[in-house]
Amino acid sequence: MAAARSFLGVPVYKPRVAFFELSSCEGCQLQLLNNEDTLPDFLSLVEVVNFREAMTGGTDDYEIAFVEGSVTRGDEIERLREVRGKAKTLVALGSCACFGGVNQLKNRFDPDWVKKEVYGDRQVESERAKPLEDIVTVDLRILGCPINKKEVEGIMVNLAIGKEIKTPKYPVCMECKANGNTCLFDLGEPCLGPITRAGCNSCCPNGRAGCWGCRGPAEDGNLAQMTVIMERYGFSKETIIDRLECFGGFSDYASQLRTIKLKNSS
Amino acid sequence: MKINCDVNVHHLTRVEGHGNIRITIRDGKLIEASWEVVETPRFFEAILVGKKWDNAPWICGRICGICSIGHTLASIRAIEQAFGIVPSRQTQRLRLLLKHMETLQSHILHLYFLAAPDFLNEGSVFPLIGSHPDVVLRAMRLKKLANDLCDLIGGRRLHPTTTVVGGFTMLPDKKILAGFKERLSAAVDDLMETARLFKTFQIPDFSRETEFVSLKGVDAYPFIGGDLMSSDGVLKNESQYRQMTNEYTVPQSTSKWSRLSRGSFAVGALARLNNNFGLLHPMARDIASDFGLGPVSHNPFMNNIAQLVEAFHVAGESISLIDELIDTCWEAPRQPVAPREGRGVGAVEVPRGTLYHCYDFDETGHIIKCDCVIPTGQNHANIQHDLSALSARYASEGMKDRDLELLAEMLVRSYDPCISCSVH
Amino acid sequence: MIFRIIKKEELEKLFELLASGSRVIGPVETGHDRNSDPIYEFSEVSNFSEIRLDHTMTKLPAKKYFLPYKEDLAAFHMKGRDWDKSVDYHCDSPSVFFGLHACDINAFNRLDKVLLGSSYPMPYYAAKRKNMFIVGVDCVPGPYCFCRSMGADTALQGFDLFVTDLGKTYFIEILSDTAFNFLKRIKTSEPVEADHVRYMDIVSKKNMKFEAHVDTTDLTKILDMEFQSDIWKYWGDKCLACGTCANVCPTCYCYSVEETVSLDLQSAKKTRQLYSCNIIDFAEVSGGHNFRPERQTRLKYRYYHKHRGFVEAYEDSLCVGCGRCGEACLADITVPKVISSVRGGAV
Amino acid sequence: METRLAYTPISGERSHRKTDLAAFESSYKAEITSIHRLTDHENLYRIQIVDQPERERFDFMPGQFLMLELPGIGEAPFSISSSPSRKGDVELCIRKAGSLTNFMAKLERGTYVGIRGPFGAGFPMEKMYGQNVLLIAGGLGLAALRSPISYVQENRNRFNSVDIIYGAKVPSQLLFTYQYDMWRADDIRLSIIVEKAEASWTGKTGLITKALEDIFAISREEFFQDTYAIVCGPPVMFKFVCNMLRQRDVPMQKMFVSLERRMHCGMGKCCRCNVGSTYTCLSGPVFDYWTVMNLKEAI
Ligand SMILES: Cc1cc2nc3c(=O)[nH]c(=O)nc-3n(C[C@H](O)[C@H](O)[C@H](O)COP(=O)(O)OP(=O)(O)OC[C@H]3O[C@@H](n4cnc5c(N)ncnc54)[C@H](O)[C@@H]3O)c2cc1C
Ligand code: SF4
Ligand code: SF4
Ligand code: SF4
Repeated sequence: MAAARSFLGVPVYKPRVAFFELSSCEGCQLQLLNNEDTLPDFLSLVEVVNFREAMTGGTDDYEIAFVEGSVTRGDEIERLREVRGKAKTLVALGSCACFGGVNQLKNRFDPDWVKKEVYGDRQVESERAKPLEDIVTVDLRILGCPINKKEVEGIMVNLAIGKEIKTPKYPVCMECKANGNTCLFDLGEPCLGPITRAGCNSCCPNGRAGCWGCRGPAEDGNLAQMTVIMERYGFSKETIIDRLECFGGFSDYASQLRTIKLKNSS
Repeated sequence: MKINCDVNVHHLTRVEGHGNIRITIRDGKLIEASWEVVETPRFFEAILVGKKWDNAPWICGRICGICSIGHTLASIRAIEQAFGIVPSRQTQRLRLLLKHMETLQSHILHLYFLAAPDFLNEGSVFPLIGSHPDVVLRAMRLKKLANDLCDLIGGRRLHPTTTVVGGFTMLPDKKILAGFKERLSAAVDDLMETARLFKTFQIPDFSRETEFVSLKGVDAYPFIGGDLMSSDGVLKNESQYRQMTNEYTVPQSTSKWSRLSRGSFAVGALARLNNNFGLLHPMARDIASDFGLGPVSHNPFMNNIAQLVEAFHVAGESISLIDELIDTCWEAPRQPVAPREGRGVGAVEVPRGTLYHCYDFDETGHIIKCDCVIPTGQNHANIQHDLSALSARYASEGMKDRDLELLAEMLVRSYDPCISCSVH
Repeated sequence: MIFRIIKKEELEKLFELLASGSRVIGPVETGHDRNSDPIYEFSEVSNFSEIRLDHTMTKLPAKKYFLPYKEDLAAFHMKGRDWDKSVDYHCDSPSVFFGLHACDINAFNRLDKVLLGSSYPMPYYAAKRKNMFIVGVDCVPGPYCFCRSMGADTALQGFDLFVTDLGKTYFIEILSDTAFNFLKRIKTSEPVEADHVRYMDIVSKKNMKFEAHVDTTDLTKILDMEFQSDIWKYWGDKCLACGTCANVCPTCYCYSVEETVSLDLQSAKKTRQLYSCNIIDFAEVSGGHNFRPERQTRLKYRYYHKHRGFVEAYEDSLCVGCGRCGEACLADITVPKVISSVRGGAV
Repeated sequence: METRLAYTPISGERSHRKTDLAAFESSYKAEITSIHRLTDHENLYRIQIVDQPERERFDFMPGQFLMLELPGIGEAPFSISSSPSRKGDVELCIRKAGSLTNFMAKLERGTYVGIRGPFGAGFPMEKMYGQNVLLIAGGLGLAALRSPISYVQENRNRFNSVDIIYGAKVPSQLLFTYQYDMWRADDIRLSIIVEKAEASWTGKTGLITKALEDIFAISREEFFQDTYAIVCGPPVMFKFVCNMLRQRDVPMQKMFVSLERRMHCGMGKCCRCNVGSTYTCLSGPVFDYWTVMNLKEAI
């Protein structure tokens, strides 16, 4: 079956893929197994050669490496470099890999204090949490905390047939409106939808929960105006920063905001 | 006869997170058997310091990708305890149903994807798609049912979105909810098939006297909140969880370890079942007796079966929960939250055992101190002790390296460890 | 036009008659906003009591029922180098729209001009549009409404019947023979002089209630003259480029097309997605060149298309003054404010 | 008396009349009958409508475009690059630029594609009878010019003097090199210019405007009043060229350019190609320069 496949006469590429994880909750990988309906079709598109969370006996001969998690320790840097060296395509899987994810929240503290707070006097090794891009070249980013399985499936299809991969440039609001949701600002809830890159099908607003920006900034997102709006709707500077800094996608802007005084900041 | 043996498993597969097994046997004598946890710490407890209460469930859910719902609920419970919020019955029922579906999906994932390949002599579930398609499809069906219901109640199967302090941001559509009843009933048949499959597996016969810790059920098999108990007779209040867990650090692990009356104790499906057997759904009890599983079983490999039994329990109980929810006249989805100074503890039985979140708040509801104790963390010491005992028992029998390795791996896997979560 | 008077309870009977054979879509209350005001949306209803005839502006127009945000234009079944294409217009039964305000009815009328009246009429729209039975209902203008300025405060066509609340009775305008035939099955009476007077009175009272206005005199020329105005930058700086204004607009119809392949590679589909000219890549072409890279030029384009280009082509503005975009815009960019600033050269 | 609402079905039969509802998503199935590599980036595809009567009926004007669809991959506008006398057996010169075009480059002969169209307004060739014609192309612009060139070739005696001025960045990017001699043989003056010479290049180097100046130098003043110009290429290029022509008194209404915008429907519905409030797909892509100058944001 595998060899004969083609699309419009163009042979379908069945890549040998491997999955790796650095500092993360491994949820993004799990999300792949969570595609129960389509898992067999999904697996027929790729040859999984390394997936520690689900299989024993992997090999190091792969073309595409999906790396989940952020880099927080020296041995992870080494592992990442090694994977980069072997993979033709390196995919950053999820917000931790793309932006540092929730892990990077510790970067706002003195690293020694962080270690002491959790481990007391026991020595542990840990560095600033970094996205993969800080260490190696990343070929493709799959955003989200966790990743959206539909989106990943689309990406896998495109990889297989050799079609370019595109993520929406517009913000979550586009999907939110299309889903017929009531705007959370109308309900008195903060939401980063207007500046966050779409692709999650406005997952959180669909459940009447505001967006926390896990997919990072939309192209041309108007961050300054977003801050003005959050203020106008009565949200404190702290709330704005909490959301902006949560997944690391807006961390520069968030730290910039920390130094600016907003009108109703507490 | 071979009496020297070296097992060295670097980054054990088919478990969540990173752990190593090392066993050295010389002349039939066990020199070393160790379970090392090498996961990188993510410092969640520090991350939360200074954050306002509403960040905690959202961030803490990210401790674990498998039991994110359990973490979110434990976090919410800790905050509600601290602020003196008592969730409405509607909220409690919805949370329990959500929790049950996480338990179901996690147990199925473990039974079929992580444990079964060992018994079917495969490296993973992937080749089973070709060789045992019916088995895989059944697993998918069960997992999908659980996940779909998580989507409906929690907004998303992984890292739920609707679960908040005080209740939910949105309530499920009753019509859709009702539709799940049928699927759950059908799932019971699939679970029966699962039981039949596991009946064919040879569960290793190995026991070691163990102390089992879990929540103590009163009128129901316990999942969210309540008193804590051990099979050695310790009984504590939820807020005294630290006297139950007694965490300490060890050099061989970035996860902290725990102990209670003995050198170690176990949490998880087997512990819950040992401690609360009488409260199981009748259907689940039948299955347990079918497998000869009753309180108190000291065979760690039976944790797999305990998970299977619990799968029956949650499926059965969920059907009644749905009935009750459909008959409820929806009230407001969430209560208002008024932060106050104080400490709150949330204990939740997640698939792998008792999970605790504990926060100290200042009067504005900002976190001063945070502590999360993860089930796998509590199990590490017990895994170590089991591993030593198992290796010692087979040391003199002259087992092949590969056989001992497999058995040791199976032992660790039977705990269904969630390592990255234990390190967090 | 034919007029009738019906007792209030007769309307429910009419509803039942209409609902017995068709799907009914009407305004319902879905909850309350942060100021405890009710939120209205169009939704499928099965019971007359769900419908809120006194609704103020719904957050979203009934657009999803006639111009779905996402719609498959074609499906393909792949056969090696060959394929079969199938097209479905996604409408297999008529729908009743019960309780549309005049602005929303006029939105149909104006959309019809481009989607039905011009060359290459759009069958996906036509299929739904030609299978609508529309019951209009009178309204009280809210703070964002400026339909009167856009000549859309009364509907003269594009509905089957229109209901105005006279207090104790309803005044009914009948436009289609289908409506006429349905009305034969409930109790109606001929309006008397007093009814007409009361009707006119209600209309003129409504006219005085508008708080928002747009001066459209010579607007097309003024927009041309102010094409280079700095005022656009002011609004462009505020704009989030979020597309919400277009998505809540009953007349915005711009779209994007995406083709996707199924996971088993056996089929493919072509999907139309409503887009917004305020989105960054609206005018981007391959190779990355963007004809409208700045927010201000995109926002300006939206105003040009609605208030100038469309007027030129179809003698009507593509804005009916429903006020939704201004209400929904988090950046508080409203049509009356933008137009008056363009006219005045300052905010 | 009717008891329920009547359903009005919308017929989905195939039609290609502009006013017919069925015209909207109705495409011709066409086969790629040959692929000819022109440069590293451009291929010439010969695409033949499968159904013979449909093929005969497919009628277009030089300058019109069609929408080419690869199921599951995408759909995009392309100028028809062949002679209108060839009807539904068209040639498209396609540059690899994005998802559809890159995929296109992987296809083999015998693959089926969908085409819709022809769309847009073409060049008013008949108005140019008896006049001088200047055909000026930069880069890929020659793809759109090739159709009017064929038209002129086939009706050579109807036109007065004919010039083609064609510029590219480097010689290896020149398109349709194999046709130059044939054009010359048809009494068409051809001047080719490249910005940067490569080894073995013996022709002119410089910008298109330089080649145009050379033409100016050898032409009499009166020449320009009786001249039509068709200019295809990137906006910067046609802006300069048209300005030069204006200085020589070529009336703006006699200069034609082709505008390229994003397009999804080709039928004035998706709004993506609007320039100001004009639909490029309906009123264009070919515009006279006077109109272009009066369109907001055209260049
Ligand atoms: C009237 C007209 C005639 C054209 N003639 C030719 C030609 O003869 N030869 C040739 O190689 N190219 C031509 N183009 C450009 C060609 O349409 C684009 O290169 C093509 O759309 C790129 O599609 P893609 O999917 O490969 O690129 P992507 O960048 O991946 O494009 C994605 C989508 O964007 C749209 N799009 C992107 N760029 C353009 C563009 N420049 N114009 C219109 N839509 C765009 C398309 O709808 C496409 O589906 C013409 C464009 C127009 C408007
Ligand atoms: S809820 Fe959020 S995403 Fe949705 S429209 Fe409002 S701001 Fe945008
Ligand atoms: S709505 Fe926001 S936080 Fe939620 S999944 Fe989407 S991008 Fe992430
Ligand atoms: S005008 Fe308002 S609603 Fe429209 S795109 Fe800009 S910010 Fe969004």
